[in-house]
Amino acid sequence: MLVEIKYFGMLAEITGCSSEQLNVSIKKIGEIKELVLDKYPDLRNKDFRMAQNHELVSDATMITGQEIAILPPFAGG
Amino acid sequence: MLVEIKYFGMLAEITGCSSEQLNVSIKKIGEIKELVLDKYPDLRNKDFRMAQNHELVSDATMITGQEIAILPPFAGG
Amino acid sequence: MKTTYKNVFRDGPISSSFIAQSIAKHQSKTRIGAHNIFLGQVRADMIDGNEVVAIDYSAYEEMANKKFHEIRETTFKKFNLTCMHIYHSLGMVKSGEICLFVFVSSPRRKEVFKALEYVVETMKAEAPVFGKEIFEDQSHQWKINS
Amino acid sequence: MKTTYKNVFRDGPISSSFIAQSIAKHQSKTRIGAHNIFLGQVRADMIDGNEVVAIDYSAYEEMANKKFHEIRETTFKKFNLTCMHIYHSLGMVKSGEICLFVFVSSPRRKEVFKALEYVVETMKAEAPVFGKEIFEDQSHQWKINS
Repeated sequence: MLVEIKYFGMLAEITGCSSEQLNVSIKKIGEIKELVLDKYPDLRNKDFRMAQNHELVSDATMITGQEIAILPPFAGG
Repeated sequence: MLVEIKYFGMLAEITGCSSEQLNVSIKKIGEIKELVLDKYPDLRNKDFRMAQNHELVSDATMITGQEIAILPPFAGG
Repeated sequence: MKTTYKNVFRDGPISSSFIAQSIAKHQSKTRIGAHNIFLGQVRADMIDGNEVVAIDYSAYEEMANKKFHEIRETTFKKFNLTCMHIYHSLGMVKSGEICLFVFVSSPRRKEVFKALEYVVETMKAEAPVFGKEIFEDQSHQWKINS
Repeated sequence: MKTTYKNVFRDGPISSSFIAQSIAKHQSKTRIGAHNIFLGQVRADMIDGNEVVAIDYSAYEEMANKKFHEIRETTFKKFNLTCMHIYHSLGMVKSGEICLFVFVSSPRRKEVFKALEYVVETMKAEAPVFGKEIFEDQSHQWKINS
């Protein structure tokens, strides 16, 4: 399955990209997280949350093929 | 002692005056209140508070000769 | 000796451009992180089928300005504020127009929420300001704060 | 199918004249008795002797607009409001300039105090907005809401 991953704020600074497509055969968000951490080891000591289809999700959430985002701490206002 | 009495809002409407000077030989605010109620009986069923020198006072407060005000309910804002 | 306090009263409604100017003036105060503004607007209340078209405000001005001064002093003691401004209308303010403008600023947002509510509630309870509600048929009644 | 939500974002700082226009527009809504406005202003914080001169805001816009929409719906359910508006800056906002404008209006004042604090706190916790604090020496650090 082809999934689009978006990176924001300080995380995009670390990955050096704001969006990429990954072809994955995995099923859960937690597996995407591991994949991303393997690709960008500098993310390991960063605080982040993950969203799928514009909603926060947990490691146990199933991948649906909709947009996934890796989000650093919020700082609005 | 000559004291100035001020009336505001709906009370000034009832008394027909916003300020008057009374020559009194009495000692307490409560006595001023009785005097005013005798002069303007229509004030009897109105809700009001009294101030002397720009501070709310009670019937027991001594008259100092400073400005006295008869104040209807506040309605700022 | 008579002490003179800052005059919070303005003749007629408070305009949105006056509010804008007041906000703009704070842009040089770069320790501020949060502003909170309360605006009182005259409501076209319907009372026994008669609509309020304006409120004619009057006040015991010397006492009110003294009270506003005291509220200001207490508020600065209770809360960590950088700035605080209060303006209240006198005279005619039509429905839809603004009669009260309270503006507090602080480095931190938690402070402004608490401070603003404190100022507005205390001011309503303690400032001798009176409002004559004028109806469309030119009759009137005296407003009482709830 | 993709739902499109109202866009709360504005490029650059929010001007005091924009705020004034927003206030003025509410004068025709004569059931309103109270407005409450929160403004977030960029603070010139001093961090290790280096002063913040601006914040460069970015956001996960689709998700943020969806969150703002949900906050709006929840707020209208929880509080008796007539109107509610939220605007947030994107891009560079210098210290002293305004980056957040939240505006709630109601017939009654008690409602606006509770509603405004709810909106601001919820928005800070739930909207994916990111801020890069730019220092005078052009270095930067990423802001985290406290």
